[in-house]
Amino acid sequence: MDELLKLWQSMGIANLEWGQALMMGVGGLLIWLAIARKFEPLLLVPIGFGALLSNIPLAGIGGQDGLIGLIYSAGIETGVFPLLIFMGVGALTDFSALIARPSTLLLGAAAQFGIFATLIGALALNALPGFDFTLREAASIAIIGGADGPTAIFLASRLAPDLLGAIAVAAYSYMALVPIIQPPIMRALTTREERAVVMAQLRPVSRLEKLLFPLAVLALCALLLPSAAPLIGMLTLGNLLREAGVVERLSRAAQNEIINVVTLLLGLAVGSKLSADKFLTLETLGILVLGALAFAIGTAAGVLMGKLMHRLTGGQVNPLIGAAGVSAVPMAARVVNKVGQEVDHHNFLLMHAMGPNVAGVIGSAVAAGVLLALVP
Amino acid sequence: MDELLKLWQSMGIANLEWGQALMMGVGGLLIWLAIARKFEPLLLVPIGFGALLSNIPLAGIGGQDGLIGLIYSAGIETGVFPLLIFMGVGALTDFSALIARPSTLLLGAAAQFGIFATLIGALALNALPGFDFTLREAASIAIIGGADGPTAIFLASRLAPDLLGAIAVAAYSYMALVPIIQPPIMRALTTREERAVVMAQLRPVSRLEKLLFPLAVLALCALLLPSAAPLIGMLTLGNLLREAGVVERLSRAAQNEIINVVTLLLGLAVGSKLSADKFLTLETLGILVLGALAFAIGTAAGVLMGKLMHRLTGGQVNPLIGAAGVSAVPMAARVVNKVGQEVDHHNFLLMHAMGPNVAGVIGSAVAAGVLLALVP
Amino acid sequence: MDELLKLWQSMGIANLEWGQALMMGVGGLLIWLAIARKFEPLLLVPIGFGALLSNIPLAGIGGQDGLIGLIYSAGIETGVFPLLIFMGVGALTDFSALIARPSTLLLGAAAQFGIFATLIGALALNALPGFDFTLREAASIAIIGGADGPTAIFLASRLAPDLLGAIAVAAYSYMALVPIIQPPIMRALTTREERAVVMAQLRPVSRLEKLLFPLAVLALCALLLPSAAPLIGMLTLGNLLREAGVVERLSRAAQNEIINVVTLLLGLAVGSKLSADKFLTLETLGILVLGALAFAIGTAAGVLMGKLMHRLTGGQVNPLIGAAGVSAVPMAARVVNKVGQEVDHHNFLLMHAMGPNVAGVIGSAVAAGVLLALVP
Amino acid sequence: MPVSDMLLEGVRLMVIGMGIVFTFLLLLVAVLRLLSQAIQRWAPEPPPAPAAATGAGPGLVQAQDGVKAELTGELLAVIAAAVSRYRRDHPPH
Amino acid sequence: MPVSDMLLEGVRLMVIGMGIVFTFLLLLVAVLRLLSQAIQRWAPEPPPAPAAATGAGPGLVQAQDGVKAELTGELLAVIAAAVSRYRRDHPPH
Amino acid sequence: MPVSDMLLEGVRLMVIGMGIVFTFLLLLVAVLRLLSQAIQRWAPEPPPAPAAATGAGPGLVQAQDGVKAELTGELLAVIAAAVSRYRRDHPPH
Ligand code: NA
Ligand code: NA
Ligand code: NA
Repeated sequence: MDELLKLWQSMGIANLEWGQALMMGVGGLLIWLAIARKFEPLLLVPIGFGALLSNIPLAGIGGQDGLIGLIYSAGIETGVFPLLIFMGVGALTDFSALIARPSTLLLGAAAQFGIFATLIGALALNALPGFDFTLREAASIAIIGGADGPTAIFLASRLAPDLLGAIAVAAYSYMALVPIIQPPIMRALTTREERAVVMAQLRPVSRLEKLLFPLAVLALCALLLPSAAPLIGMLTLGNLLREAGVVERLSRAAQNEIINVVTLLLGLAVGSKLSADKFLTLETLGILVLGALAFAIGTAAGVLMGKLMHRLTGGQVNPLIGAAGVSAVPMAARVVNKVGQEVDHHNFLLMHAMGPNVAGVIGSAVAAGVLLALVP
Repeated sequence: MDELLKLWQSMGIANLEWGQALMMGVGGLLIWLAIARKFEPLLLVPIGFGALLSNIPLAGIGGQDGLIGLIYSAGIETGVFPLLIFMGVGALTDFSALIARPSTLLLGAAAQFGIFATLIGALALNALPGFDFTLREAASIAIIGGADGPTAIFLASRLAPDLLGAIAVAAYSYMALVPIIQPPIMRALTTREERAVVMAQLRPVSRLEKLLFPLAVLALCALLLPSAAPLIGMLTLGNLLREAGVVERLSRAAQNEIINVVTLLLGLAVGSKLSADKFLTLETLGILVLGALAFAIGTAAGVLMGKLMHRLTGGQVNPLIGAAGVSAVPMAARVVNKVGQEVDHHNFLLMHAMGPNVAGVIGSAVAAGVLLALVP
Repeated sequence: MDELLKLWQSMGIANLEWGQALMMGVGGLLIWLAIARKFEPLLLVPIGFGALLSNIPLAGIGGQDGLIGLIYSAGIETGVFPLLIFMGVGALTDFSALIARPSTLLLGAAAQFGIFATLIGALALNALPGFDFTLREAASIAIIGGADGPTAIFLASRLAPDLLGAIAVAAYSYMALVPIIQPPIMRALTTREERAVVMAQLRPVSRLEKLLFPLAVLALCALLLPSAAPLIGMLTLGNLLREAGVVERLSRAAQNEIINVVTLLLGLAVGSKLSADKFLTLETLGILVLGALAFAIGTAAGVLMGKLMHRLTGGQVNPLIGAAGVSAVPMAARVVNKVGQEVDHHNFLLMHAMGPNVAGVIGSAVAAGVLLALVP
Repeated sequence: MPVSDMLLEGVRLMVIGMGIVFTFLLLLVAVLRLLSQAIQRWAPEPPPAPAAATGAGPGLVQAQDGVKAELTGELLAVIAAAVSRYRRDHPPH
Repeated sequence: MPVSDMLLEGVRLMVIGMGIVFTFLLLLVAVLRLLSQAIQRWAPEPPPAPAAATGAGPGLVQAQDGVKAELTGELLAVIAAAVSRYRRDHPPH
Repeated sequence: MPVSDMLLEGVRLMVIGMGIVFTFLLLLVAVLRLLSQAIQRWAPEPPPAPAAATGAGPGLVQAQDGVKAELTGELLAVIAAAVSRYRRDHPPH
């Protein structure tokens, strides 16, 4: 009898807390969204599975000596994983569209307004009972508006590791929801004529320009904003490997082996932060609301800047491409193309939206650097 | 003269102990078995080479600051390597045959009897002079009967790291010897008629079933046997990546980059445990004998359970497929096919044996969880 | 105003020391050499970029908690990275030409004279004011003459980590300059007749010979020179994986995933040692001069040994192939081929030069072992 | 602990251990049966071609298959090129 | 810190932050313009075929896509070459 | 340590060092010769095609070359198949 009791007590079901059960449900939900709804599956499958594994009672997989706990401390606490992923993003990204039309960088700048508006929103939430975000936490939540996963994880792991799980989940979920969040805002802020603007074809970009681009970005970052240097540095390293043309082996390693392996491990480690006491809180609800807000404001700011450029250029710029400035590469650019084609079926905005889209990646890395530098 | 003496003293040959020389011989033997006899070469080549390197006098490659010592403490002491390999096994394994005929799980359960019989055998050996296995050591030796390399290494690294070298070598050697160990037992326990049974074709399995399978296994493990969760968790993670269909990059990383690199490093690290004082002992002889016993008993138990199912199903089950329940994927299933074809050349049992074979992988991971939970 | 001052003080440009700016110039120069002049790009692009990142003021990327600092302490301080690269080199190298004509090992031995002559040169430099190399530092500088990157980095990380940056840069730069450094020396030391010697075709090499070759090299190393065992051990492991024929997965992992990823990370980490206070010194100038000397002397010694073999074999050996003994695989062998074809357009020396070339790799690993054993 | 006590402990472990192993895998049998019935009732799938579906064959799929698939595209092009080159060299008389 | 102070701090961060973001990216616009002018003056490149040069298309090329794209390009070239060679050698009679 | 002593130490290192390097590689020459003689006596191998056997060419085989080699073989087969299919379908008139 005593034996059986001990046996029962060693079972998971006898030790399962309701919070763990709920979080395993959240993990399952993320996996379902990823597989059935194709919500950023490369991240949400590992995050969801990490949540499942880390919430198994007694197993301690997410604990200090557990597999995922070890991965977390080796890869996320140190900041290594998001930076390696950023290198892979650089190696996978073609910046030609941006180099051909540098002015689209302003769209990538404007869309970061979502970040700072959300920062104020998070601080304002503190007026409600139950919310008590510190400045560091508010900044980490705000970065969701950057619409860039590795940047969000990097910043949150520096400023507010406790919120990392909720922030990462919100960032990737809203990135997947871009096709739902953005179009109404884009339509509301633009006229039919504006959306129908056909843009001039992009000029060809020489190999030398592509080669000097990452070095120019890095130089500016080093001179002005060293706090963004880890992110910008790895992004430009990856891009230089891509464009150098003489280091195919390294470029392939950054684009495949490294980014794939690190994405898997990073997802599992992020998932281990989805524990009931950290996630099933009022704050998480606030983070989800603020995240949606951040995306919406960022989109709006991008479109409005697009309208400004539309005016200043005498109608040469289709303001829709401003929406791609939030980053969320390449989803946001595809959304721009789709909304543009609602008006004119023969108007291909995809290539024009890629400029602001990759500008948004640089923009949110710069914004992250600003937050790292200014938030005490 | 004095110089020459110092020079001589810095040479390996002047410091070579007979134990090191013998262990280098063992390493060479493993490499020979792997290359000439194709004994599990992916593991035995690195293990053998690890033994060579770690036994070089003065070099200290297997020591605390040596390359292989570092690999050991980073990958095996932490349990990371066998778990990552298990993820790869999950990503490489198609469980369809098991899903189509779940009853074969019972064959995978029965074959684990070899584990527990060997546990008793190891404890019984203590009656002989020179043997003094603790319960933890006996449990680690017993897991050889699971016929699953990463499970054996994971358990031994937790319970009896000193025996890890001998246990890993025994496990992989006997897995390679499956075509020699199993057939006589299979023939002795079955009649010619039983061996000639042609089984009904397996039903098709839907994608959704394949997708839910890893989650169902994980859920059961989480509820009942959390101590098996690291192993079962990584196995099912790998399998979910495989079946999800939306994370090809991660699935490929688990099936290739990760498992290949980790297999190489794990082998080297295991090899560093092949030192004379740990390996050239009476206990190793006992482990080798017990390991053979474990495989034989597991095979017999699987076949006997096969015979039971043969009776209960009115002759629909060919009892030979029970032998595949020991795991040793896919070797044991091939042996079943071959022994079956000795009687009827047109009887293809391979696909029917894959069910119990992959069931054996789950079975031995469950058994490992039981041992981790119950052995103090 | 105060705000603006604080902002200014957080900028890179306000904190940029002239040394950092110069070192970023050096990094840029290395990248330019790598991309525009194809100077060992796989190493010099990451090293140059590592120098850029590590010299960004305030960012601390090369510091203890920075990404590259972490990579350095995990991979170079431990010696893990150069050893893994050496394994990859072994897996990528076909030693057939050496096995077919073992006497070419003597050319690989002779060319190591450059190492020891440079050691004396470095110590002699101490007679000049401003130079104060210890014996360990002199040995680390000397190994540049081995013309083998991972060996140089491994030795320098053991004996003189402060000089690692300068030594690695010198080693890879001179390896890229082999087509400029070697030909004049080769022409000066040989007659036109000697350069025109057509060598007999190499005999076929059996698979068994290729298989036993790495084991024979390792055995000799274990018996005579255990201090070279980490380098020789990993080289022969890689080669055994290649020749075993039964471990394709592991061989591919060593030849691709592992070597590519490690090369990238190693380059970045080496680059972090390019800091102004360590690099912009008189000593670096000395290292660069000594490095050129080392290559020149090694080439000359190889060619002279080639002339000796030419005499002893009655003119069967073309002395040019001795120049390939410095290693610098496969560049030096190509240079031999080219210089040979200046005299006789139909004389293909490439395959004959591969023997001494790969012998040079073994030779410099042996020399590194000697220095590790003898330098206190 | 004397050997006899250890043996007793071993027998205890065997009984409990095999009990748990069987219980676990029996429950898994039940769960899998329920699962496939539920799927067939509520989310039936047009059965795929049996050859592919049994998924039998070797459970350990070698990774290279993906490579082979990618190659097919290239091969088609090569065939096209080869055919056109053949046509060039063998003009209809 | 009371909420109102935090909000003030937030507004301060927004102003400075957006200021830096815009300054940084505006400077980058200027640098890129200077760079392309400098390149066109001192190191002009024979402009590559526009299709390849705009580099537009999706900026984030999935690695497999890259492989596919490279293959496709190569194949197209091969087919085109084969076809044109065929046409050249087989003029319509 | 004065420079002259260091130089002496350097010369000592050179003598011993080159001695060991030569001894080691001379022994390796001997071992390799013995090995190939032993193999030819006790385990002779039907000599493979010389081109492949010299294994000369570049000792550092780039990994891609293997892929290329594999492709070449497969392509040759495919071309052969395409041509023969073409011949079958387009008999000479
Ligand atoms: Na962004
Ligand atoms: Na098993
Ligand atoms: Na050398």
